[in-house]
Amino acid sequence: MQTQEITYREAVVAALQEEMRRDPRTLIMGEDIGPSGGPFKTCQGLYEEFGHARVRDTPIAETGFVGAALGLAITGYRPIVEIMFADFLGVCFDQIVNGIAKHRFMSGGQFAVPVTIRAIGGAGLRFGPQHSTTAESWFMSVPGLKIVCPSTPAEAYGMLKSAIRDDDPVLVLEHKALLSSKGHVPVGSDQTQPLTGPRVLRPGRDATVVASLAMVPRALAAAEKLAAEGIEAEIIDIRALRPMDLTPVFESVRRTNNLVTVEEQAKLGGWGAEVAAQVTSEAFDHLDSPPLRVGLPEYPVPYSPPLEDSVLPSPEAIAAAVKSLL
Amino acid sequence: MQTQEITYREAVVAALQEEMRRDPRTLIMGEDIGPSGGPFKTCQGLYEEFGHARVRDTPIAETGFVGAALGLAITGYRPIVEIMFADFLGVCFDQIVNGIAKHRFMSGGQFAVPVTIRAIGGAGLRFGPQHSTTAESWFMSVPGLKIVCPSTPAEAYGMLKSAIRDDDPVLVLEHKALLSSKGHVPVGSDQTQPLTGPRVLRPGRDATVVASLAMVPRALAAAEKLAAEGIEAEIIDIRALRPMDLTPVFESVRRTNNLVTVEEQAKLGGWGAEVAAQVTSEAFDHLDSPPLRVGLPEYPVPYSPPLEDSVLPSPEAIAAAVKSLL
Amino acid sequence: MKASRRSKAAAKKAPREQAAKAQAPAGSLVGKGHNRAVPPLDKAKRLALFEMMVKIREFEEQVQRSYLEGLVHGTTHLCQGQEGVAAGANLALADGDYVSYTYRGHGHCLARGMEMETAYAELFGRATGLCNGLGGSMHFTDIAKGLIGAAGIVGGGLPAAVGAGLSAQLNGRGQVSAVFFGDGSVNIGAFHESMNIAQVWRLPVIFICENNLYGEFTRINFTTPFEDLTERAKGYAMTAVQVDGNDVEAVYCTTAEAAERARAGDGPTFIECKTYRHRGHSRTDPAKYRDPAEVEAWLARDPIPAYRAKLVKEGLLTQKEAERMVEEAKAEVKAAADRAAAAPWPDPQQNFTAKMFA
Amino acid sequence: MKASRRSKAAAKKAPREQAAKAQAPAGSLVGKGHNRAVPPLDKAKRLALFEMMVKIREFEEQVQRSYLEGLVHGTTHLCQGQEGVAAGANLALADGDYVSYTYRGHGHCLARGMEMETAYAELFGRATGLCNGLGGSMHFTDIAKGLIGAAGIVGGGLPAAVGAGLSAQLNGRGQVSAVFFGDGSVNIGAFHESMNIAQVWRLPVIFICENNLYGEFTRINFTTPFEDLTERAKGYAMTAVQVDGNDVEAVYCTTAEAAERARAGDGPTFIECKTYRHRGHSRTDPAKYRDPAEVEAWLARDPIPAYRAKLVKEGLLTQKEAERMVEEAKAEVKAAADRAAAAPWPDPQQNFTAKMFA
Ligand SMILES: Cc1ncc(C[n+]2csc(CCOP(=O)(O)OP(=O)(O)O)c2C)c(N)n1
Ligand SMILES: Cc1ncc(C[n+]2csc(CCOP(=O)(O)OP(=O)(O)O)c2C)c(N)n1
Ligand SMILES: [Mg+2]
Ligand SMILES: [Mg+2]
Repeated sequence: MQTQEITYREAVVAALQEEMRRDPRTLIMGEDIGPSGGPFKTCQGLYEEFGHARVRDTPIAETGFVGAALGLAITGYRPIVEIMFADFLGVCFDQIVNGIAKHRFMSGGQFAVPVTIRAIGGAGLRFGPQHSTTAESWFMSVPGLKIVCPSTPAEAYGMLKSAIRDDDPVLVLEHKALLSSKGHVPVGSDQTQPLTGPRVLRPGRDATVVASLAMVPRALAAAEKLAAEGIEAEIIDIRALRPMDLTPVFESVRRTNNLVTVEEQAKLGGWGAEVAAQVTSEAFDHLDSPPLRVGLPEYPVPYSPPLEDSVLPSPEAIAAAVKSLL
Repeated sequence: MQTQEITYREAVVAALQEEMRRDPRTLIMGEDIGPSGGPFKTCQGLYEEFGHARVRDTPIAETGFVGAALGLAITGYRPIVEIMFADFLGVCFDQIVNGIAKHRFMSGGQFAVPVTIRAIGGAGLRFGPQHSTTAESWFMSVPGLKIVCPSTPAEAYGMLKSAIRDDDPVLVLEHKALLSSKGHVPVGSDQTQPLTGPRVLRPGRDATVVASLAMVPRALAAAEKLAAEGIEAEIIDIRALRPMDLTPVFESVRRTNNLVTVEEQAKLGGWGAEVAAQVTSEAFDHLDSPPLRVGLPEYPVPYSPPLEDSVLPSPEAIAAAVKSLL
Repeated sequence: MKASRRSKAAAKKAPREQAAKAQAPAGSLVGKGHNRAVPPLDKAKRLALFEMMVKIREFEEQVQRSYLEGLVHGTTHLCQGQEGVAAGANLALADGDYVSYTYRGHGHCLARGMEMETAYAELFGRATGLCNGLGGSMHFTDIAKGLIGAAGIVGGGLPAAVGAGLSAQLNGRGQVSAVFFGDGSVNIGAFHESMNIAQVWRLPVIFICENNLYGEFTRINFTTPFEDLTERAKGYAMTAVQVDGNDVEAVYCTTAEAAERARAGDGPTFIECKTYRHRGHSRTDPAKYRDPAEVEAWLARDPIPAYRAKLVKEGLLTQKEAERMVEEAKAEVKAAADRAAAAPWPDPQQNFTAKMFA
Repeated sequence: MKASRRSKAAAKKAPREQAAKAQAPAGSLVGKGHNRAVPPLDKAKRLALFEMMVKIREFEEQVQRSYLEGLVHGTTHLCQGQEGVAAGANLALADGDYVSYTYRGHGHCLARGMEMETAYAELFGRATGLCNGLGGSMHFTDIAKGLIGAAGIVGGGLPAAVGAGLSAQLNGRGQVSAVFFGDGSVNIGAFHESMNIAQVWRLPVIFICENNLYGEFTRINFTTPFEDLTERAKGYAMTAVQVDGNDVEAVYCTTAEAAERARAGDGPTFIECKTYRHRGHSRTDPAKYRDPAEVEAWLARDPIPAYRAKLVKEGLLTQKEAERMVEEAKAEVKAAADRAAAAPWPDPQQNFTAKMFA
């Protein structure tokens, strides 16, 4: 297939542009996404092509415009909203959880709710405690939502396209530290990526490492280090948090007999617990040792560089975790 | 010790009244909690005793008055807020997560944040999809918050007193289906209950069942049924979700070799996953079978009685889950 | 830089600039009563208004009875006393318009044509219910009739109503989005963000505030700086009109006028309907917190007898006909409730995934 | 029933009734300029105002330089051009008052006495930083000086400011809670709920809105129905005053008057300060979205040269003295930044639990 090497940011823009060309019922709303193309430039050029009618700068009112997306969706449109920093999902939590995620069910299934919520989260850029969350677990226990977390330009492109085409609400958690990362993307194609299921990125026989978002490249780097020591870690990108189909992880652990999860948030209440619990029930007899979870400490992401660096799991720390199981 | 048999509701009122008498810096804010004593009568008589200055009916503005609690707390008061239905925690999620839980840390620890947030949640009363959540997992991944979930009048009394005396933010998740349940409470005493750690309510050798809130009495009922069949289930009330000290659960599982968790929310992303994961790492070699999680299905709590009843784990279902492990 | 934007977006004659226009708000109509410009109602329509109020009243009374019979579960929020708003406003709306409301929305749905039997079936939690028993009293939704949904969260439905308004504006077919909510809802963030967005984008949204003076058990003066909520609309430079919510024709005319403006592209309107709920906030509330004198004064202003007297006085209705309408309504709600009570319970084994995902 | 409540709460002469009073709002002072009633400033205070603006300006310029040197990390939101608001308003506040602000809060903290070295150390992420390097540019907090915190979430700090206001009211010691925020913040729910609560409870809160015409890259006319934000205050019946934010004395007088009212128990005030930020929204923003003519016009209204000219004209300051103040400020910020740059990094192994829990 035809691919181009572009950045994660460009992949997001391409997916938005292509899907907005494909379906006139789509439109996007968010703060400073119009003529300015978005604070993270993830909407570059959309306003020029589609105009204000379909690319809307909103007031600073996440509750208002995210809730508006619900009204648009049940009356025939396919709205996309951009949440500038995933931290701000807290401001519109009610609209997402009590509104968007439940409205179809409460009505007895009278309509579809094709809303795509994009939120750019994550640490590593020195944005401090209120601008660095991935918000991966905030909505983990909310039935009705689909949650995906692309770690590469190709996933960002393919999963965003799928999310926009999907008839149900999808929360797409992007990561600001990945925006400039490059990768091969089938731009201009119809090649979408599934909204569920993890992906094995690197095969290995000794241990299974499941990671998300910016922890994926770190896990891959850890695998490199381990390989140098003759340890083969299988690296799996979890990709989707809700619903969570872990079949490939079960298969992997049945082979490697060891599991390590790596997430960019506190472990307590994180998705790593869910993966560990499910793997334990599905591959109980294959586990040589209990699953090991790697995550952030029990405090917010600090601003100071050495402190922020210290809370983010390093390739070394991930490698050490893997070795501690063997 | 001197105890009285009172309801969970009366226990909440007693704890509030006693702590407000004890410390003049305490005050409570919420909707209709003044002369009306609260929609669930959990503030009965407080307005008459303490007046508007310390018992405040607020506008319908959870973001405003929950955020105001932060301002009060860091300037010398010890505010308590009542969230009428735990579902409404979604409206003030940002204030709790980005404000109350982080403010001390972001300041470098310059002050204490003695805020107590009481939220009345849970299903079983036919309140339908937007008024039946326990919200147990919404804040599970938020460092800085302490989260407790009392299941008896004594716990409601003792843990609320501890929460109010605690110098850090505490989220107290109460359950509306338990409000009229009765139990012996050391009213008028200084007997508080710890804000962490589970409690073994019924000893048993065959399996460990960990439950919360309204699932606790159901688990106890299940134990009764099992006992009739000669199966001894150890019933543990998890009591606290954050921080989560599971030592007694580990000890229990090391004896029973089996674990079942029962929570009133979807399993995916629930606290049961955390308990299962931690037990697996701490008591791996003692588990005869993988932990089993019981919870709600992947949709909101429906209004129709037979449907609501069907989604709530029954004593029979809990007993069956235990038996499936033996 | 505005200039450059204009050129850039010229092709689309950027409605963004229209938003900018919002700076100079349409001359505010803040004031009492309605605009005589709206053509007078013919006899049929006026009788229909009366009949609709009666139907809503009887529907709610039956809900109360069914509740006591144990057929209705959980809680309900009835609207006796506020029928004038639901009946009057809905008459001014057209097919294709969008209507949303709150947990106190039975009246709005009935006025919009919701079938009584499916409504009762929903209240009774039956499979044949409007929402298959999944939503209950607080979540009546009937998308086929433009009834896009009820908010159980105060203010929670307003943003969606604004979204429906944007939908209408984009469709360009002259639809409007009307949303009903209470006085207590004007103090929450969702209301604010919705009002501002609707005004800045000049959306065809009609904000209909039913000011019944209470939010649950607390009187408006304890939660809001004024009792005239048109005052709040000033903060958005939104056209605002105050009307006697117990005068069904006044509500109709005011809403019709707002709808005209909205369909003409002149943006949103805030309508404050002064009214009162005869019963407590919800079924468990005896409403002891209200001043008996206040209750008495408002019961004396019951919209139904008032309109009945007016129609009789004008010779459009005889007491006998009025009685018959009431009797028919009583019979209709009774029959609908009886049929609903005989409906089957939903099957807990059904495929709920289909209810969750399209 | 109000009567019954009164009797019930008589013992506490229920301030609840005071809330009710809010219905009849204090005669609104909506209008331009400030009230001459405030006693004129003496020479020392006027020179101090000038000096403070200069310090803030130089502090921010140094932040920019340090940024380019790689000493400041992540992002920063500078306030060059808005010094008049921070300096003027803070002079009207007293020890014991509470002050809160946003990520664009360096100026407010400096005017309140924050030490430059600890501020730079915080920006540089050092252990000696104001918040030990945990918060950074967006979260300056100095509780000892009443600097209760900065909101990184737009509008997010307003409810806490209202809480501090309630704290002040309960203390009964005549304190006030002043909160600074931007024009873009008036469209979010937290602002609305805070304004309403403060007015209904007549809290001693001063809402100081710095209207610099932009929220990030979007001009006010695209997000708000008007450019005069005193219009919004009308929706709360709150006393509102508009003032030239680039006239430091006008800001002082207006704030002093609002503080007087607040301390006297007359409730909150909304102050709109018309101003402009000289730089982009944050360090990565070249601010291309602004009309060059608009920028030019505002640069010509720079509050510092304007006030300097005024003081010189009135013979209170010579050009030479002014120059020296600027030089001293430059030297002070440079020295503070240099010392901060030499400070140690925080220890990743420290006990963070102590930072989290009291
Ligand atoms: C966010 C939120 N807070 C609180 C409630 C509980 N509650 C339900 S109705 C109500 C009063 C609403 O009053 P109003 O808006 O005047 O509507 P009315 O009931 O008078 O029709 C309250 C506080 C809620 N549903 N949502
Ligand atoms: C809830 C929320 N939404 C969006 C943002 C991103 N953001 C940060 S500053 C800002 C603009 C705020 O403008 P204004 O209130 O005028 O303050 P100014 O920056 O002009 O001082 C935005 C949108 C945020 N911090 N919080
Ligand atoms: Mg009301
Ligand atoms: Mg601004």
